[in-house]
Amino acid sequence: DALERITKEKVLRVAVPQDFPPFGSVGTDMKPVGYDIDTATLLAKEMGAKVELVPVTSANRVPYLTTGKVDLIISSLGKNAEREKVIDFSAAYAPFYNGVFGPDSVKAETVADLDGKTVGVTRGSVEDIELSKVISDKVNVRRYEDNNGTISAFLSGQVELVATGNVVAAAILERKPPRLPNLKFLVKNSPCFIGLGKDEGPLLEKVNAILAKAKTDGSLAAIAEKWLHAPLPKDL
Amino acid sequence: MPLVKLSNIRKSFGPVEVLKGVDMTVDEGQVVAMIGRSGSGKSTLLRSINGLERIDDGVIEVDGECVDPSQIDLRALRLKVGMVFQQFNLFPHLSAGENVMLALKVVKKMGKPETRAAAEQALAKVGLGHKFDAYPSQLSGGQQQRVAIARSLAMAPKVLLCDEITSALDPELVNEVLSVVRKLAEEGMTLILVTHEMRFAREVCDQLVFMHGGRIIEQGAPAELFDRPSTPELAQFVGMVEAR
Amino acid sequence: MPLVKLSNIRKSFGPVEVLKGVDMTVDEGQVVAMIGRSGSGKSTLLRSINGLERIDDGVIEVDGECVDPSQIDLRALRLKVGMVFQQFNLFPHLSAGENVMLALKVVKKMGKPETRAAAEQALAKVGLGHKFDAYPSQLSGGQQQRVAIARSLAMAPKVLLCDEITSALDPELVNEVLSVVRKLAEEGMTLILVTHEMRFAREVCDQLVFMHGGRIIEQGAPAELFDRPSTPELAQFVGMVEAR
Amino acid sequence: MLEFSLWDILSNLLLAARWTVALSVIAFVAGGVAGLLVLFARVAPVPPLQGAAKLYIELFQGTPLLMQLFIAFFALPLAGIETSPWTSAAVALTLFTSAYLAEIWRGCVEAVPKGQWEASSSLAMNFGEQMRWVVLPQALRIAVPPTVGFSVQVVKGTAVTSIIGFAEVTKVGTAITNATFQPFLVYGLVGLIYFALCYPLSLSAKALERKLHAAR
Amino acid sequence: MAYTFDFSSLWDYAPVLVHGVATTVGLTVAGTVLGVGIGIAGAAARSSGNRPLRIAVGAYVELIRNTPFLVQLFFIFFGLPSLGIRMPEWAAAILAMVINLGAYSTEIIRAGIDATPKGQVEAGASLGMTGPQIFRYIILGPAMGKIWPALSSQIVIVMLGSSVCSQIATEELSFAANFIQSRNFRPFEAYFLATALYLALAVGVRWLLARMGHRMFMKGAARA
Ligand SMILES: Nc1ncnc2c1ncn2[C@@H]1O[C@H](COP(=O)(O)OP(=O)(O)OP(=O)(O)O)[C@@H](O)[C@H]1O
Ligand SMILES: Nc1ncnc2c1ncn2[C@@H]1O[C@H](COP(=O)(O)OP(=O)(O)OP(=O)(O)O)[C@@H](O)[C@H]1O
Ligand SMILES: [Mg+2]
Ligand SMILES: [Mg+2]
Repeated sequence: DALERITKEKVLRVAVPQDFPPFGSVGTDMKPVGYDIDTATLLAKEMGAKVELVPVTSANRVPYLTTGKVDLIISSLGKNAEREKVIDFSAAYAPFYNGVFGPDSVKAETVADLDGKTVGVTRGSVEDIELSKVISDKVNVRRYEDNNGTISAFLSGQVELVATGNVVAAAILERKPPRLPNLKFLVKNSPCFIGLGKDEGPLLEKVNAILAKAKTDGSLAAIAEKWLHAPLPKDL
Repeated sequence: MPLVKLSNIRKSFGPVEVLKGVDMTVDEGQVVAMIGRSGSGKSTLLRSINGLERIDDGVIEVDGECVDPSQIDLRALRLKVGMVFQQFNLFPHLSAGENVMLALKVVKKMGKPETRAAAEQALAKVGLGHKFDAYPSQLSGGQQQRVAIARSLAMAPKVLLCDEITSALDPELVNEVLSVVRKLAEEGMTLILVTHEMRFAREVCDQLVFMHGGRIIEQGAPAELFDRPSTPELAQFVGMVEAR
Repeated sequence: MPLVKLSNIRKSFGPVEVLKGVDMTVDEGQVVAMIGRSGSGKSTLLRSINGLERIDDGVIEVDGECVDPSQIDLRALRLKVGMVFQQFNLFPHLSAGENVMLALKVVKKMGKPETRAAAEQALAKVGLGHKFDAYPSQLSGGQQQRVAIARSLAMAPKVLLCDEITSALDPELVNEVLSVVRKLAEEGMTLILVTHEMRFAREVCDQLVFMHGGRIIEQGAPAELFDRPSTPELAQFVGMVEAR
Repeated sequence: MLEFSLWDILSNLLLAARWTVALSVIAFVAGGVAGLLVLFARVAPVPPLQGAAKLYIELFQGTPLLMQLFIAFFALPLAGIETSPWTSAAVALTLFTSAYLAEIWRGCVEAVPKGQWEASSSLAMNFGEQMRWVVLPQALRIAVPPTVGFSVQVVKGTAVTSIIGFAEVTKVGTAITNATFQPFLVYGLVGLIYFALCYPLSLSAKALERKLHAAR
Repeated sequence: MAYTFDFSSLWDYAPVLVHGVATTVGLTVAGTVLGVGIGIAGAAARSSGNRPLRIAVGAYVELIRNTPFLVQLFFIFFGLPSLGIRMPEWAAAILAMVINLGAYSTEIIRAGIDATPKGQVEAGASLGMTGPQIFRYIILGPAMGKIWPALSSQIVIVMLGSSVCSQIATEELSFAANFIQSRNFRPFEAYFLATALYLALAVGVRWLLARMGHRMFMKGAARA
């Protein structure tokens, strides 16, 4: 039982991103910072444990959980049927609209406009899975191992467009990169959930309880204000 | 009881049978010379006696103990049987003294002072007491071969095997090695020598063994065999050697 | 007009002057033997004639064309001057026939059928018509050297240089090569040979050149020079060679 | 918050280089020890051991280090063996290193003349004693240059561990690239850091080799 | 943790795997042909009389041999676009492999050339052949024969090293494994199968190269 272990050892091991601003990226001291990190810290505090942050990539975060390397995934994780077969999800803790972004020079208003274009996406992310469902095979999808790769590929012009979260694109825009990821269209509203190992009932209850409390007492809203510069959506 | 007794030794390399049933006995203190044409199996037989070649069939008895061909641990045998090679095979990274001391230390587990004393004694016996600290590369071929003899002697074997130990030497260095062997023979060491030095064999050995095609086809006192060979093969071999 | 004319050839290796001003002329059809002690500069002189050694001073004239030491392109010279080496230097990855054809193809740009015909003819001349497809590793030393001669001949040089072409051969193979050279001489080929085969030089050559210390100190008809050497050096050299 | 100066980039990369060095040292030392064991198995006069060692070498030289890492990192836990990026990286690099070193050293052992084995056999030494006292001391001398040369491959091999999230130079390089949008500069610096680590090793391997040849 | 292996789930991804294997093979073939070509040219340059050229090639060789392939790959794919040099990921992968193998094979082939007896060169010169002709027809063949085993090992190393090209989204074999495990969450099966395929490829490539070497370069080699 994971909860038992956490309370006994007083350590909460959380998989967080370090290549996915504003959810998680590195500061000049190489320490992860962002929405997910603050959420993890919040959870740990409520559980009376110390937080141990484990940087992961989109592609490998699920194996981290299924192989027991971490207790939770707080890594802008979207929910889908495939994932629900192998892990459990908490209530949503962050908003996330994924969409297709790119510089103004590239025209793309609907999914159909993607035909013949090169789109970068992070392998195994919700964007990857959702986009793969709706596009035709005329779209040239490049799947990168992690968001570092995806973003680098977009910024260096190796792909014309990038599929990612709206807030991620916003965070990049904020840093005035050489190529601007402006919104083309949104693909899916897929809020972020915390991932847990299967059959960890007590831990799931605990996490959901903490999230519910955080939503009411405004501590989650504070995190949203800080990282997304927007209030927490009502429907979350 | 003979010190070395070989019965029906057989050995093949692949399809080629090199030893075709060899019987031989050597008594304590005997000095035996093995002669024969190149390829007749002399080296193979000698190497079988201390287990460097694993025989296919037959029994080797040394000092009353049997070594049957399937035996795995040859250590006991090798402690009783010393061997000196044509190519000296000194350990190049060790000095003469260390060459002699190595096996005393790691195999016989002798203490340090005894090891040193034994090595000094063995080197003195081959006339190289003063070369204790010299490395093989600093020694002449004849000196290297004498160190090799000392190295075997120090292990106090019951019998010493020598395979053409002078063949790799320049002619002027042959005698210094032969005189060491002669001294050993005089002191009563049991020796089995493969040699092409016929005059030496005649003078020093008690027993001559003539190998031909993987078999011993004549044996006896050297003078006898040389002067009255009873097979045409030996007669031809003697003629050939003396013509040189 | 002489075919080969060397004037005041000088060559040093570092501080050591190996050729100290050599003059020599060879007429068309002449067969010249160069003799002299080891280190006297014979090979260096021979190698200078086709530019394998770049001379420091002097002029080499072959077939009327000058090669001055600063010249870069030696190809024209080398097309006129063939060379056979002590160590055969066959190309190991090519068959005998291909060895002969290679330069015809890439240097003379001959067509395929002519190349093949020329190679077959050259190999036939050295008695190896039947070894066209054999690789060097499948040939004896004598056969390899004959292929090397054929390879040079096929290029139809004006003069052929041979540097101790029998020295690397087993004694029983020397004659097969010498008889090829003898045949070439009889057919009128211009030859310059460095050789230790004095009897051969005497029988086959028109002219003998004796080198000593980087200079030609005697030259003339072989019989004359051998029988009445006019310098003590040649007398000593002849005595030395004949004592062997 | 995310303004990286050139110095920030370089200092972070250099700090990460510590882990590259540490991992290299661990892999090299542990790989050396494991390689020695594999070597013993490979040259021991025991056919099943030889076969096993051959298989081991074939396996780790015949598959990508990346796959070995993935298996050590994601697959071993399924068998109940816990692995952190540290341990997986160390384990995979050790296996990789040991296979190559065992093969390099086998060549050196085989360069020791057969007569040395025979002479020591005749002095009643067993396999272990022969290796320890006669063969290895001689093989060691010729093994030094290629071993130092191979250490370069180990240092470079650590770059692949970035893919399982081990925060060495390459990983930190990718992270900084994403924070600074300066891939040309960052990867250029990363390359230079590796060069600074590896080139001295390459040079000394060459110098050692020359010395060995001169000594012969 | 009780884990039940399920290799059958990989069946659905057979086309992905086939594509991955084909890409890996394609990368290897292209990388080998061009890389060995560069190696031959580089070795020729290193043994030429042109000093600046020799130094330039020497610097290239040392630079490549002392930096990781992954970093070279990142530099080419992510770094070069800053200079306006942009290429698709498969081209970047091939370029990185070619540059990498080119450096190693330069060094390997040069060792073979250095082992050519001087007499061979002199014989060629005496037949009136030019420097390049001597290199092409006399030196190269035997030198390649001598170093073929070493070159073959290096080719296998480069093929295995190509697994990191998945990092720039080249869809080769390890990309296939990663892709599969990100869809079916069965990392062990995916990686195990991919590893087995790599092993088979390595054995196959080595066998093939040995046969090719025998046919191309072992003509006339001494028959023992
Ligand atoms: N390891 C081996 N593998 C295969 N054949 C071998 C081996 N050792 C020896 N032989 C063959 O066995 C035969 C006998 O060899 P052996 O060395 O015993 O002869 P020898 O009488 O000592 O000859 P020599 O006087 O030349 O030393 C020879 O035909 C030899 O070729
Ligand atoms: N490449 C070289 N570098 C330095 N010295 C050389 C070189 N080639 C030849 N020499 C020296 O030049 C001198 C003449 O050499 P050369 O080979 O011409 O003599 P040779 O008359 O052919 O002797 P031999 O009968 O031994 O072949 C010798 O002292 C030799 O050592
Ligand atoms: Mg023998
Ligand atoms: Mg000469």
